[in-house]
Amino acid sequence: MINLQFFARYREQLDCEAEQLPWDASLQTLADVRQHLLARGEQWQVLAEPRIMCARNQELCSLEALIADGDELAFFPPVTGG
Amino acid sequence: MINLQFFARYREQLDCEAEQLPWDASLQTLADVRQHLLARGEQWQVLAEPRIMCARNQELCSLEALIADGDELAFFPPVTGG
Amino acid sequence: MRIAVQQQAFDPGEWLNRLQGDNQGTGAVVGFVGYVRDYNDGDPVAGMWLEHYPGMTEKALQGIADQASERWPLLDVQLIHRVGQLDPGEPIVFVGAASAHRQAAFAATEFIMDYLKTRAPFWKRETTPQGERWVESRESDEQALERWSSQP
Amino acid sequence: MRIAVQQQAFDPGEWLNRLQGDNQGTGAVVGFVGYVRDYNDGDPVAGMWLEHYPGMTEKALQGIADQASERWPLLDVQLIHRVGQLDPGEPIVFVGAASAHRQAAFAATEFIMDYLKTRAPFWKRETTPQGERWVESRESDEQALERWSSQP
Repeated sequence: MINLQFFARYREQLDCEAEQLPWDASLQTLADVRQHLLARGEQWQVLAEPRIMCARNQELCSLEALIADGDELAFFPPVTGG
Repeated sequence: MINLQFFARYREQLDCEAEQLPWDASLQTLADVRQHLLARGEQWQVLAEPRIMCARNQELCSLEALIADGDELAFFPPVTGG
Repeated sequence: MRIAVQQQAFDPGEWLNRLQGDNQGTGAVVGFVGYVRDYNDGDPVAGMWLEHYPGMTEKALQGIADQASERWPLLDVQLIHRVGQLDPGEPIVFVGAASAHRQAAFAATEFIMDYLKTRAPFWKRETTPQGERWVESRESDEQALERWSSQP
Repeated sequence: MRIAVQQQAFDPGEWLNRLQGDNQGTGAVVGFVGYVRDYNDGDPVAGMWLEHYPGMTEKALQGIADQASERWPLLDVQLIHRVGQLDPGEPIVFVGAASAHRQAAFAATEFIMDYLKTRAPFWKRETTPQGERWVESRESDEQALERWSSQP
């Protein structure tokens, strides 16, 4: 199982803050997971933004990072704290 | 009349915090005044330090600054505040 | 070192004073305070809501503070960031560093802010006369980060 | 803008908090605090006496703060420096700047400190086990000043 989280503008536009995705060995990287989500249709195209940020197990990573069963993955727009 | 002031280490080593010097048109710059003081003897050689700082009328200036009757001149070691 | 993420208001002056601690080897303390401004991008701002990624936020801030401590001889780091609803004029964030000399304290505080702005999972949504809007990240913040990869 | 030179102790946190004032256009405040350390140049320091040049000191500090205000878009500057007898651990100086964005507040505060260290007429005499000694100026402080002549 993969635990997915979305934050800020993505969370609002997807109307989804978290979901679980069954583990699927064909999803090797965060980019694969993103592609899987984009294939769901129009509403998910917000994740196509080039400046998307992501985290694996609560650490920033690149879209090319490898994932494993049980991971917590998050997608979010560029951060704006401080 | 020229009002002279000395601070910190110079004030202590000269045992002098202020003195008045009669106005003398031959003393054109702070360097001239310094030379005049150095000529007084051994005790005054502290003013020969290359890193000496000086002020004319309470503004930092170079030793080459021109002076005028009534000026307040000050000589002091490099500052160490903050 | 102390790192906090909280909804409650805080007093920046108290956080600044805490940096010296009981350490009389501290010669220099630098503190930064970020406040909610009452306008942004040309529009008046009536309020702000700060979202974050619970769990990751604290780890990210700790990681940034640790990096600063490895890079400069710091005696203390203090960092607090608010989340939730804020009014204009309220402090959002305090970051401070203590050191024997001022260069390290200045550099570390700027470094932490530059990383916080671009790497810590916070998002601002502000209330304007046109409604709610998410604050856009600034290119200048990414640029500010770049200098730390070359500079010692 | 407020500039003070005084014998009495002060509270750095109060001075930091004052920088925002009632100005809700203030987004960033940076404060620097210098403290008396309990050692210097390898010797324990039991106390410090700060001499200054009354009259010139205030003008010099005002001039430095004015220069900073011309160079960066500042909303406020606050500066206080103590003179007379101080104990280890006591604050000597507070310098702070307020601005809409953080870069100006950081740069202005560093600029003011660099100039204060090398251009304002203060002299430190410290008490060590070997007796009283005047603190020597540091070459690194002169070097810190140089960057402001090239950089914007």
